[in-house]
Amino acid sequence: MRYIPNSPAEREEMLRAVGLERASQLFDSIPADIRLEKPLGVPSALSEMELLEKFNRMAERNRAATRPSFLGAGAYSHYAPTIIDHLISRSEFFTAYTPYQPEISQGTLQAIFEFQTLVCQLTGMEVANASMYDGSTALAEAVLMAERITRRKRVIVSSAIHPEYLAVADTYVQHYGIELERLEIDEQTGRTSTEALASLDDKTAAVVIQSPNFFGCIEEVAAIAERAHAAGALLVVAVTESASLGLLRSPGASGADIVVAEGQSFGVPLSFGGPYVGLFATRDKYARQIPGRLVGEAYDKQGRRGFVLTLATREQHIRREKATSNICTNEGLIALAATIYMETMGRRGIEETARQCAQKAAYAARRIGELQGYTLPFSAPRFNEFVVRAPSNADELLSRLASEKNITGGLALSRYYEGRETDFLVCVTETNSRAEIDALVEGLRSIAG
Amino acid sequence: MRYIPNSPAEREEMLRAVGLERASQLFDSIPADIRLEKPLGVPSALSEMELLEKFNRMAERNRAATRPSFLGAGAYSHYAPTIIDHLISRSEFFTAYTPYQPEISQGTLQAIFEFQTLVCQLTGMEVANASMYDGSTALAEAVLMAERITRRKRVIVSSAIHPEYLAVADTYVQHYGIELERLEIDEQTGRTSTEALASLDDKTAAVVIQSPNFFGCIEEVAAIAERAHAAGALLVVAVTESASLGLLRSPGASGADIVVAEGQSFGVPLSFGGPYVGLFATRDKYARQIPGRLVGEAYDKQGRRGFVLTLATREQHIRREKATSNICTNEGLIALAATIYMETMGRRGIEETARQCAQKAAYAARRIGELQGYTLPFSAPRFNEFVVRAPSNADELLSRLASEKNITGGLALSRYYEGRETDFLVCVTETNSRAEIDALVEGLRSIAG
Amino acid sequence: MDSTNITKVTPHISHNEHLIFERSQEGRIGYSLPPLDVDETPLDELIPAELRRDDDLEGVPEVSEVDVVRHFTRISTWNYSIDLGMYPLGSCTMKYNSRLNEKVARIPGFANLHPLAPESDSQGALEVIYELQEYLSEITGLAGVTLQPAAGAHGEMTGVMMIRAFIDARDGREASAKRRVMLIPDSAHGTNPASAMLAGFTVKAIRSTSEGFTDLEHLREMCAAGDVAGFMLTNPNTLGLFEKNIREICDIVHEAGGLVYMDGANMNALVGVARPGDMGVDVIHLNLHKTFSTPHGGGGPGCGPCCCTKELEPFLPVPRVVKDGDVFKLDYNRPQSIGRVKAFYGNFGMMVRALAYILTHGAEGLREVTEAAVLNARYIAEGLTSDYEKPFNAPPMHEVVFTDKRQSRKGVHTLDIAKRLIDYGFHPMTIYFPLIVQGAMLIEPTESVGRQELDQFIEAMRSIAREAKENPDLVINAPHSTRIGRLDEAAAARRPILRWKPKESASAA
Amino acid sequence: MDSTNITKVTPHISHNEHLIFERSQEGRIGYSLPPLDVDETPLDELIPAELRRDDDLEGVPEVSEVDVVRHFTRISTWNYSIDLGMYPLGSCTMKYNSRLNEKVARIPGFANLHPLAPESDSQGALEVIYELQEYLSEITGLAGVTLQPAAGAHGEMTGVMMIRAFIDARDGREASAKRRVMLIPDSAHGTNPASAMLAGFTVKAIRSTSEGFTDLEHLREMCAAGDVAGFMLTNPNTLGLFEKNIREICDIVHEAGGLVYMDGANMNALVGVARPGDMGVDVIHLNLHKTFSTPHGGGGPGCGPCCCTKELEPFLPVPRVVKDGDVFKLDYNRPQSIGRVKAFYGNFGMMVRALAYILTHGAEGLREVTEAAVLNARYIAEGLTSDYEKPFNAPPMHEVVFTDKRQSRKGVHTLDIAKRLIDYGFHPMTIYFPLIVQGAMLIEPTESVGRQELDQFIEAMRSIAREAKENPDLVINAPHSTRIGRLDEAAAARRPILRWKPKESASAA
Ligand SMILES: Cc1ncc(COP(=O)(O)O)c(C=O)c1O
Ligand SMILES: Cc1ncc(COP(=O)(O)O)c(C=O)c1O
Repeated sequence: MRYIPNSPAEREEMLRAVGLERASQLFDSIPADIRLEKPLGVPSALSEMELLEKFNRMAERNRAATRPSFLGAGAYSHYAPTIIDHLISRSEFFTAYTPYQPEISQGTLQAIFEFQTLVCQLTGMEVANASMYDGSTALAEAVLMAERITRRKRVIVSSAIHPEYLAVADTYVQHYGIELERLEIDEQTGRTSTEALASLDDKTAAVVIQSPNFFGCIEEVAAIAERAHAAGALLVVAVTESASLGLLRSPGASGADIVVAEGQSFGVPLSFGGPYVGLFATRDKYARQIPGRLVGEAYDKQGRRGFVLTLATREQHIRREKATSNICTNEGLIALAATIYMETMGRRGIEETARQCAQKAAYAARRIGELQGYTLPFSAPRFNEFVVRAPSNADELLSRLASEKNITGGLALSRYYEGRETDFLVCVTETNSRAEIDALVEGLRSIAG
Repeated sequence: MRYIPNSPAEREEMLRAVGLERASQLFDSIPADIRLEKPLGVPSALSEMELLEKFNRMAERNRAATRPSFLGAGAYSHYAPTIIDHLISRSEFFTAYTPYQPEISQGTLQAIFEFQTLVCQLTGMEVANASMYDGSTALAEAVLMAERITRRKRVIVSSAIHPEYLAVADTYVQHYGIELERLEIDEQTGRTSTEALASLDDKTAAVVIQSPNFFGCIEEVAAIAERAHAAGALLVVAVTESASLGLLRSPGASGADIVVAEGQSFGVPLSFGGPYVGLFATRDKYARQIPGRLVGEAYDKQGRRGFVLTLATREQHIRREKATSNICTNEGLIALAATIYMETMGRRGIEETARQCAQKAAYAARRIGELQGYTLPFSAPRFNEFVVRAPSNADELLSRLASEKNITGGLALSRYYEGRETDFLVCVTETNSRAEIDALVEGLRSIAG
Repeated sequence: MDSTNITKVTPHISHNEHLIFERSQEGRIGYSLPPLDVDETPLDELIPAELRRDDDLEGVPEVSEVDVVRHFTRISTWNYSIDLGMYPLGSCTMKYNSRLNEKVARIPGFANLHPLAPESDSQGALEVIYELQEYLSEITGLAGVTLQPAAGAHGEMTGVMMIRAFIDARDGREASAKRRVMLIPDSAHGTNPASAMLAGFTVKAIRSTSEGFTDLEHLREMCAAGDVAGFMLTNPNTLGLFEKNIREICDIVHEAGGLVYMDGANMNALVGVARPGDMGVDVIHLNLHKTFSTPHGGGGPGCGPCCCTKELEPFLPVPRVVKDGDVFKLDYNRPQSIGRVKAFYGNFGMMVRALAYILTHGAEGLREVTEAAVLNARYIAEGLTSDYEKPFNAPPMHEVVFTDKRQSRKGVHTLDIAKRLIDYGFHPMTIYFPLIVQGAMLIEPTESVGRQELDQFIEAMRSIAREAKENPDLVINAPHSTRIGRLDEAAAARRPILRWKPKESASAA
Repeated sequence: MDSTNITKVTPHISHNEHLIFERSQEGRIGYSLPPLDVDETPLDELIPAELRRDDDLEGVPEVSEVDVVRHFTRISTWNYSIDLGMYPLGSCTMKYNSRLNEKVARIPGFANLHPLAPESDSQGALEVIYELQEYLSEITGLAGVTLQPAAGAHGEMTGVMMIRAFIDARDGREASAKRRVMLIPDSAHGTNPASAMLAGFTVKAIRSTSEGFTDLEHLREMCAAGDVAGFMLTNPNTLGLFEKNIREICDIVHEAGGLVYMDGANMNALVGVARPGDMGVDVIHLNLHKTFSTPHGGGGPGCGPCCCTKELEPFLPVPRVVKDGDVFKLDYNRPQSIGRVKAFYGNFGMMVRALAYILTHGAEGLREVTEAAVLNARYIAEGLTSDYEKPFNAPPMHEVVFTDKRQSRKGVHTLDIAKRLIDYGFHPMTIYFPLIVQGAMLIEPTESVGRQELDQFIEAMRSIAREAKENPDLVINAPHSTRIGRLDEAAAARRPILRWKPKESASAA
């Protein structure tokens, strides 16, 4: 086996050296009755050529990967500068472990410190961690953190949050005696209806919203923050489309206490849903309640600056069941990719990307809105996603669009909601050319008509 | 421009710092009348996205790149282990210059030393250089070197050498008063006819052959070596398919004095003909006549081993017009790829690759030979290439095979030879599955019938 | 030659690369985008000013592409990595990360596939997931598999929540409400109790015997209380020893009405040799980023599949990937499921790599790996016994633990030995884990190390043992060969600086 | 801290990586191939034993994939590279190598294309060649272009052979036989005379003036002899100065019946600013691996296109890539061609990269690069004049030359300064070239360096100048910070060891 340096002969010698005759004796401490006597039911080894062939064949069956697409809803096609993959492919980065030994891990540590800083800058917060698994688990951890901080059990969540994020939150909190109360959606604006906020009380740990929300509508974050704070509750803001941070008022500037986001938009491949990276940021005063790893500045005896994992007393390897979270391995390499993205695009590139997304989405929305039989049900301002109400069942319409026009036109909302059979969610980014958008519009027209 | 670190503002400041107002003043030393006053007739800048689109579109028009192929004739499809491209993509290797400063170039220098050693081992020679441009220029340089060593002007070359290699040799020697006399091909065996060797005399600098020759036939190298040496001439052996070195008697062991080879078979992409890498090896006694760079072992004051460019007095930067060659930049990175290939495949892998090539070619030859109307004109033993004589014009037959069966069946010899309109050259390597071979056979059958 | 008393010398420019924010210069550009190709609408008509940023992204770096490439290439040279040498972190299984697997995961058909694309147009991806589930089921001897968890700890949470859901269903909410204790050995990894906590369990510790095994007496005792929902154990345990009484342990727990959770972080000692399912384990998590070689990436991404018995299958997270004829489907209709633990389907990119790992090895290769990994650990154990104290006698499996007992007499502790090892060119072993061993040094070479390098490592450790006797300060002040020395972590935690700030406001950190 | 007097410490394991042959162990395997899928014929029936190897490939290494990856990753860390920092080798134009171009060259449609594939199925590749030819023609202001030469020297040989063929055709073999002198400035690169030699020319040197320009008087004198076939000059010349009399130079040579060859290695100073064709140059070679950023790869591959006037076009090598309607074709029917200089069409992979470079910059970008490159060189010239002697006063273009005159008084020479620069983290400049400048230091920063790094470089050079005065030995014994010190090159050349041999026979090297 080419990944095992020692040859069979060398292994024989080593067996002798440790006083054994047969390799099987290495497992003498395993009771015979539970040893596996037959070979595993796994096919025999494939050579590189055969393996590549097999995977290329499977990849070809993913037809959706290679056609124009207007899917968003928590995973976005953005342009990723070529240098990202080159740099994260340096084995000094991708074959290193969590930086437990700072003297020989400064590359990773400094990169994480830059990541934490960039996340703070974009979210408008004061402190950010080294990453969470993804946006959905970050949101769940934010709810648990709000409970730790406020010692309150009631959490009010917007129904306009990504349905899969809400599902994950339900799973995480189910054994904490936390109830997640849903806030309805205002069918006019597409925003979270703030009426129910009247029920905010001194048992309320937090209000949780997403902006832009699942329907692409930008929430009135600042107003909601005021209401929450008035009741002594925290405001947790989730962002699934981080590209929006280049244009929209940052959650921090709007009064959020905890901001979680999906960082996939920052140069991370769609890869059928993962690995992505969760961004987690909050206020300095809550730093010791943060889940996950934190990197901080430190100095050696000669006063040279370096970076280390810090505030470890929050973490499972020290605090065990009393830790702020059970997370250990996080999304290091993906956080690195996002860091390289943010630094390469930089101040102006992040702004320009957001601007192009908003403009192209506006163009697409206008063109579709003008089509016979199609309407845009929601009035609130949007970033790069919007709901379209079709003249007929959206799911069927989109499958015809895929098979007849080879375009993935968006997401039929019936996947998550009852009573929205004719609605679908369209996402437009800087990667969608005007020609693609026009083809989508034309396709929708011809299929409906 | 994202590749230029200094911003326009920084450049303005720097202009001031050197006492200028406008960038155009940087070129004041260029007479006004020869300055270009209009912008270049080159399209305006493309973004990464646009550039990738353009090149992907062009690449798609290279239909031949993505279908089963039996083309050889100096460029071969062999399997290249994945790690090769990963390792040569480390910027420490591919963004370094020729190792002029040994203290900070030991990575490149040690790799070349290993390359030289491997080339010696495979060719059976005593000394090898750091690489030539490719096999064809290496052959031309070998002829010039033979002239330097023997001070004789007559060179006898086999007509069964790759026609493009012969063309390059003609170009190189034309101003040296060297005449290249052709040895005919024995139409029975497909080997170089040795009769003309009778004309070997004390004016003959060298006999030059290729084995396996252009028609895939293995030459009787040892016998020809004797004849050459008897006349005080050198034997130069060219190898276009280096994979054959894994199975065939090495040229060195057969008596060659200079061996040149195309190293493309060792893990180097076809890339429409280049960059490839020329291997150049000879006897120790001729080391000081070698063209190109040589790396040797050296030690520092503390006796630590290192490697340096050596015997530089042969080279153009010292000897100028008296140098052994004008070559300066060679094929460093490709030599590195070949080195990684030879080490990864290793003793057993190089042998196994050669074995599979020979076996698969034998299978294909047998199957094709059995076809109605097709014959194999040459009787000599072969490695992985062989000539097929078709019932009709080979060029038309192969184009039909391409368009109707989507197979590139080989090379019509009419490209290089008159009177061989029905012959074509077929190459089979370890990358051609039996299914592909059978499809080729079936295709030939159905098109002929 | 001593380079340090040479004025103004930095051994390499890459040694003083600052933070990107310190490199940033207004007006530098590192990106390129095509010009906007639709007619532009005034922003105010799209998004009112009060909803837009007004800070002009102040502070976000402005650098060229060249700056970025040099920045990360330089700082990367400050890292140790598997490709540079042996990385014997116990419990972390730092094995070779195949380039082939990296290539496969980047095939556009996988890398560019949107998770919400129609199932009919994502069959290849679903096939990858399904096929990997099948093999992991075969390897663990357990019927049900989910690949949704993003890492080991996430898999643990998933597994213990399934145990809870199962007991709720079995005993009814009321009765099960009295079963809220999760037993965990004192040698367990910190994520175990933390994960149990997330499922609302109370954690109680089970002692280990002086031989390094689960204390059966103590286990029986605790089980007797009748409030035990389950027992989470690692096997081979974190001391590198196989729990030879595993069958009996499972019986005890099962008889007490509890379930057995196995932490599969150490499966590199078992693949192809023994299967948790055959031992009586009910549910287990695997770390694809350990046993199945997906790269650690400096701290992730991981993938922590959870495998369980038929009985527990109904409780697995949704959606599940199932095969219906020769079509692969997402099955959401699992009423008893604990729900979702992550958006979409987990870290798919890691699944592609792990499947490639399994198929590249094949059945024989997988067992060969296990043998080689255990043999390497044995070889080190043998090589170090004369110089370091081994707290337990049982032969180690894939990793071996030593203590600093002898060295500490001279004031040299595990941390010092670890740092000194850096001077010899090795990454240190896992230190101070497991907690029950004083100054633990947990060494896991994995199968990816050849004999010469193992010998070098043993020689280095022995030499350090000698230094600890003859010249303790040398060890205590190590490392001596790194870009920076030991950092003052205490000070860093006291007044944490967790982000860069522009000079002027730096004080206001 | 001083790590060197610490026993048995290697700063990093990667610092003592041996030769692969020393790592090799019988029976190790690094490759994988599918099983042979055709029925096997006994080898003897295919190839008689006397034509087969009988040495069992003795000595060829046997290592695992992991061995190979560690081996090359480790030794790679011993290299300096552009990505690590400024690489100011004069005349070499070590600019940033775009990753985008690397990616483009690896698109399977290019990388897997066989050079003998039917033209109709290789149109994309032919288009790349044709389009690049067009742009290079526009950039040089010369009508004819061949991309066949593999490097600069190869392009030179091609160019001078074309000159010879042109003169043969113009004057007839007999008359032209008397024109066999190629004039070359004493400041020229060594490849120039060596290439002229390959075309059978006798080389005669033209003096440079004390201002660093071609000596017109000397040129006239030599031309008067009537045997001059041509003049090869580099512009800007190798001193970094633009030959302001270029028009006059061309007239002199032309009037004498010769042609002007320009070595285009320094085109990074001219692209978009001035065109050789407009200066009267007849033929030029370019180095795509310099001006057009294809990676140097530690010594190649390069690509040395040759561009010429309409008059010379018939003599270009075959085949030429031409456009016929919108079909691209290979044209072999060129009776006056000098022939082939290389198999197939040249280093195609480099052409793809260079075209990507040109299209990424666009017209404006190309000129911007030239301005930035010249500005950076000017900035360094300015910064060093107070500490180093500048042999010429004319303002430098893209590179600047200094001498060690002042430092050598203290026994510190150019070589010492270069080695000392390594201690400051920089790759040295080109040294002892051009030969006409005593202890030449030729510095070319290129456009790929930012102001801070330029300032660091200037500061380092100044500091070395101070050290040369105050502590010359420090400089003379440099470098002090590298894995190995200066190597004994004389000894290496005296008894060359050019390959590894197994110990026993090592003596017989
Ligand atoms: C024994 C053990 N259990 C659990 C874990 C947690 O796995 P992860 O880091 O993937 O969450 C680890 C890894 O650190 C471990 O070593
Ligand atoms: C001025 C000059 N001419 C010619 C050459 C030769 O180019 P190449 O090394 O590509 O053959 C070089 C590069 O070394 C050079 O600097």
